[in-house]
Amino acid sequence: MSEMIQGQAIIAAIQRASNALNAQSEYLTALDQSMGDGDTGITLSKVANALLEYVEDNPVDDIAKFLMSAGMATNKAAPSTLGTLTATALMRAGKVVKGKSEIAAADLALMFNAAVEGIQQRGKAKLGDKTIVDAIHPAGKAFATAVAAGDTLSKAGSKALAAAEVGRDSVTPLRSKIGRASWLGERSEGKLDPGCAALVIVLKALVN
Amino acid sequence: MSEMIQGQAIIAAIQRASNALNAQSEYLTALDQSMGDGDTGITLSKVANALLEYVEDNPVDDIAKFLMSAGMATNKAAPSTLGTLTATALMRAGKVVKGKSEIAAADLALMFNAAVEGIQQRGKAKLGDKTIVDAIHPAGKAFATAVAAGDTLSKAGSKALAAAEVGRDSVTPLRSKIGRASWLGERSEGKLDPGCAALVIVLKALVN
Amino acid sequence: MKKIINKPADFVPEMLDGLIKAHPDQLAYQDDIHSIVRADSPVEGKVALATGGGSGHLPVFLGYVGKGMLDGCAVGDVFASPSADQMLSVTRRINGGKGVVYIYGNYGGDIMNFDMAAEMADMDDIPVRSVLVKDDVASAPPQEADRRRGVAGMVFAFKIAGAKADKGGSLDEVVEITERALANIRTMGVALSPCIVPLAGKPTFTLSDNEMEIGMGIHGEPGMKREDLQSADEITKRMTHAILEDLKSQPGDNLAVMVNSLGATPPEELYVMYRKVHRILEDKNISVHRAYVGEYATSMEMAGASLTFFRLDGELTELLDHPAHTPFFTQV
Amino acid sequence: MKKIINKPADFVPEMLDGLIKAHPDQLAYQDDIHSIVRADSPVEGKVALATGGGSGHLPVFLGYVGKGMLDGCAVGDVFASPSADQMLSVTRRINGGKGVVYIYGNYGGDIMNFDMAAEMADMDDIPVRSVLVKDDVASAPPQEADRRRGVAGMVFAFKIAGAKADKGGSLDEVVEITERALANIRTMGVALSPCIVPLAGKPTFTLSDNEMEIGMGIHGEPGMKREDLQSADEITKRMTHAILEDLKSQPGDNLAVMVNSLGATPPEELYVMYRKVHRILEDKNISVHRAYVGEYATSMEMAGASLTFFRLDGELTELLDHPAHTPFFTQV
Ligand SMILES: Nc1ncnc2c1ncn2[C@@H]1O[C@H](COP(=O)(O)OP(=O)(O)O)[C@@H](O)[C@H]1O
Ligand SMILES: Nc1ncnc2c1ncn2[C@@H]1O[C@H](COP(=O)(O)OP(=O)(O)O)[C@@H](O)[C@H]1O
Ligand SMILES: [Mg+2]
Ligand SMILES: [Mg+2]
Ligand SMILES: [Mg+2]
Ligand SMILES: [Mg+2]
Repeated sequence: MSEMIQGQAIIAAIQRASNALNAQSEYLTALDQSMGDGDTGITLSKVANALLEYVEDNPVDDIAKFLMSAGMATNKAAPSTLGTLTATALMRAGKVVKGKSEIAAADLALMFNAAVEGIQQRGKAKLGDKTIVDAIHPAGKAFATAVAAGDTLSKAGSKALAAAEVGRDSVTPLRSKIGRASWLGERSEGKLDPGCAALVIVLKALVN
Repeated sequence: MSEMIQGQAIIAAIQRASNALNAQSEYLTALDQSMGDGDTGITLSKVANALLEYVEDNPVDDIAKFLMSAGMATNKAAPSTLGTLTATALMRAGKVVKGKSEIAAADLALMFNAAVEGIQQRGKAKLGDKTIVDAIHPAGKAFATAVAAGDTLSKAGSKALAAAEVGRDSVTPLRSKIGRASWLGERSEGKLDPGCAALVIVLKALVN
Repeated sequence: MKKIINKPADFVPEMLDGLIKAHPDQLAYQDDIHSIVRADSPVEGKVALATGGGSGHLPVFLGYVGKGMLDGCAVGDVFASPSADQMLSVTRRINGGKGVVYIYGNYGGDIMNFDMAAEMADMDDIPVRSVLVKDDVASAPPQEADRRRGVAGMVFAFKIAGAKADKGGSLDEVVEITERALANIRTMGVALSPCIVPLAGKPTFTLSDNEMEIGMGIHGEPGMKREDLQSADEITKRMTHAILEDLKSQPGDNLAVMVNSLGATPPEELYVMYRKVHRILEDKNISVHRAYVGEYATSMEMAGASLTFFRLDGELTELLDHPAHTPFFTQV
Repeated sequence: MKKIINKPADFVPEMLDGLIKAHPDQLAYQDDIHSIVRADSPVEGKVALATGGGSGHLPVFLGYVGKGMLDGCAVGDVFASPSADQMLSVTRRINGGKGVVYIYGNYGGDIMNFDMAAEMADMDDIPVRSVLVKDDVASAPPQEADRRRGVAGMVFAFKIAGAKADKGGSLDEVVEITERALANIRTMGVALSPCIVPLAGKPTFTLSDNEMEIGMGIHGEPGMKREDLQSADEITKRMTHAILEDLKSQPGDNLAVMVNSLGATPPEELYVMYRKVHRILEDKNISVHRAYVGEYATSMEMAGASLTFFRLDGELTELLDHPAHTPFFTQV
């Protein structure tokens, strides 16, 4: 377990995730059209483009500062729910690796955990409310467990992805309890949550 | 020429004219619909009803005061163009017989003349502008000439009516130059002026 | 377009009743609820100002009755003149011993009734003078300026006259300064959708989905021409240039600018327009002393806007800046 | 419904540009035109007040930035939250050394961003407190009052907080009195027609010609129920009774009343409504200290109205009566 992650790898990961979100923008918007206000794809494209521009212009010296500022840039570009939660996630992930210029897998697990906690704190959604939390919370746990057990990063990532997919599907039959989709009441039952879907897209891009 | 007109005759005349206007209300409105804002019939019904109520409640002692107040009541009930001109006509007609409790044919001619002058002054329409002035001005002149020549009131009235009809028809081909109808421009040509039509209705009712 | 009303025939008296109940410290009526006056009238020793006209244009007309502006207003039915009788009630109640000035729009019915009221007031020995507002440049060419209709520019006339009277001006002085103001006030409007007169129950005119009409009057009187809806910048540019030309405005002029909603057009759009006005004036080296952006003279729920320029001189600036306080207009 | 706009994506920044150009003595921006502040900020020694939210509700939110009310406002795109970054710019600029209170509506996006801004301000050692407005009784039953949306009642919250801060109140005192005010503020609205978000280009919802929806939110959020359009008196009666009940109002209460247009509904109709409100309150022996009738919180060109009651006590009355002066709200 001596894989150390450098700045360049972080930039590459952000680029892969951003490109994937851009590629799936219309699909995500379609999901939000039947569950919310139809802007999830637009929002996440704004996030993606802001991040692509950001990594272009900013070298990674201090990973914490790099991620904190990436969060700020994200929030500025897309202050909607998922945009704000993404910004929070980036900033919180950065905070736990203050001063580091390279990170280990264990750091990554800590960062993932901090991001999930940040999202939960910021959005105040509970498990079962049918939000991105239902996918990212089990994903974060699975990742940490795998890393602690000595799995490779790629293996741990795959386990996180699988957990996210399970989480996503487990809430599809449920009624949304928070956010715009909650106003739909029972009409939200049986529909895929756009936030969960977006997380799966991101994890897939990171793992592959 | 010793026909003297008493209060009762004035009341009867007002009632006849008012009933005729009420009876022709829809016709007048139809004329104004193609030339103005479609309220001439409504306006003149308001005038008619106000006058019918007024003569019910007010005995004629002083003819001048009676007509002045009738004018005020008319204006209050119908402050549109023809309503206001009718009010002015009644008030001006009253003014020239100050203090009288009965009037002679010559007084009536003076009153008619004062009414016409009042309408011209108030509305500032010139002959040929295609308004009620084009019917009432010749009617007033014909009436005065007939009275001066010693005609009976009924004969003089018939001459006034004839002159009004000629005046009315003479402006039908013309373009309206004042009031709401003037905004129609050439589209007003060939259409009967509602104000002229209303005057003919009133004079017919008074003469018969 | 749907309305929150009761019986259409009760629309105006109910509106007036609500208005007086909402502003009991500021407004009252005399004889008839259609004759609205300042609650503290007559203001002794001050020239009194009255206006009047049809309903459906709030804040015009009665919304400007208050300190530093008007003393009274005769209120007609929707888009219809009030009666001379109502005007006379207002006149008698507001006269504070220095006479009354009527300031109102150039519409046939209103003129006849105000003239009649003035004649009746004369019998009571109340000196009355009349000033007509004819600011709508789209309603007639300059050589027939006397035929022009009165629109949003009347608010500036009320403001100037009100300030002059408030500062103790005589009847002649108030009339003189109001006429000077009006000689420097021009307006032009654009309509995007009609309104419904409650008693009529149907739209005053129709405009298709992609049409606008520049120069339409506030009662739906025909404008200059119907055309495809254009961008805010394009509409604003055309109106700005037309008004500046009519006003024979010069570099160095100092203006008050009003961007007025006809009703349904929201303030956001008015500010988009104002932005363009400001840029054009800046380019021409014309300065803006004060901008009034909002609902000042409307046609109920009509969509559209008007633009008014008022060229100021020293005294007019001072009077424009004078405080005023009415239910619809407060300036400190 | 047609709009006077340029490119939809430019709508908000152009509106803001026009607003700042129209009111240069009152408004300025910090860092980004979406961060609007009082031109004279920071006001040293005064608790500063900030708000924020989506565009399309003028005068809410930024129209209340000015003397005696708010110090700054972060402005989002139409019906969308501004970013934490914009809020932080406002916060830094307006802090006069006594801390900042955020007062804004109970919407998910706004809460997350204001919370994030507060955390960032904390790193700058600026003490920040937040007060959420949840006055819309139609948006959730009393037992779930925490889920209620913030609508026109926020204007009273701005007024009270602004007055308290203006009079030298501490951070705690401003928060405490604003919360006390909000515990006594309730609103209910009725929508008659939708509005169009420029970027979307189509109506936010549809209502057929004879329909209304009581309780609809200011972004078109579903209301309590759709039904046939009723008379002004009937609509007003239902809203009045629902609010009085939720407020547990008693004979002898003293209220401030706001009858607010959602945009296209003209003031005439609001006064017809106010008349009925006044009569009902009079019958119940509830008095009206002040009536606010006009456009206070809108949804662009949406037709409809809202009714807000604010139960006053001695201190709240005094603060409500305190003068204020912003581009959209002047009270003397
Ligand atoms: N309070 C919340 N906490 C966490 N996630 C949330 C919350 N509210 C909504 N979401 C997630 O956000 C997604 C919608 O994102 P987005 O379209 O950006 O939101 P909006 O348009 O409502 O601002 C939902 O599918 C859900 O997964
Ligand atoms: N200035 C005027 N002077 C005299 N008569 C006029 C004038 N303007 C219009 N009229 C007459 O008034 C008639 C219309 O009356 P009415 O419907 O009451 O007017 P409005 O609806 O325009 O107030 C016209 O047919 C014309 O005869
Ligand atoms: Mg959204
Ligand atoms: Mg969405
Ligand atoms: Mg008419
Ligand atoms: Mg007519």
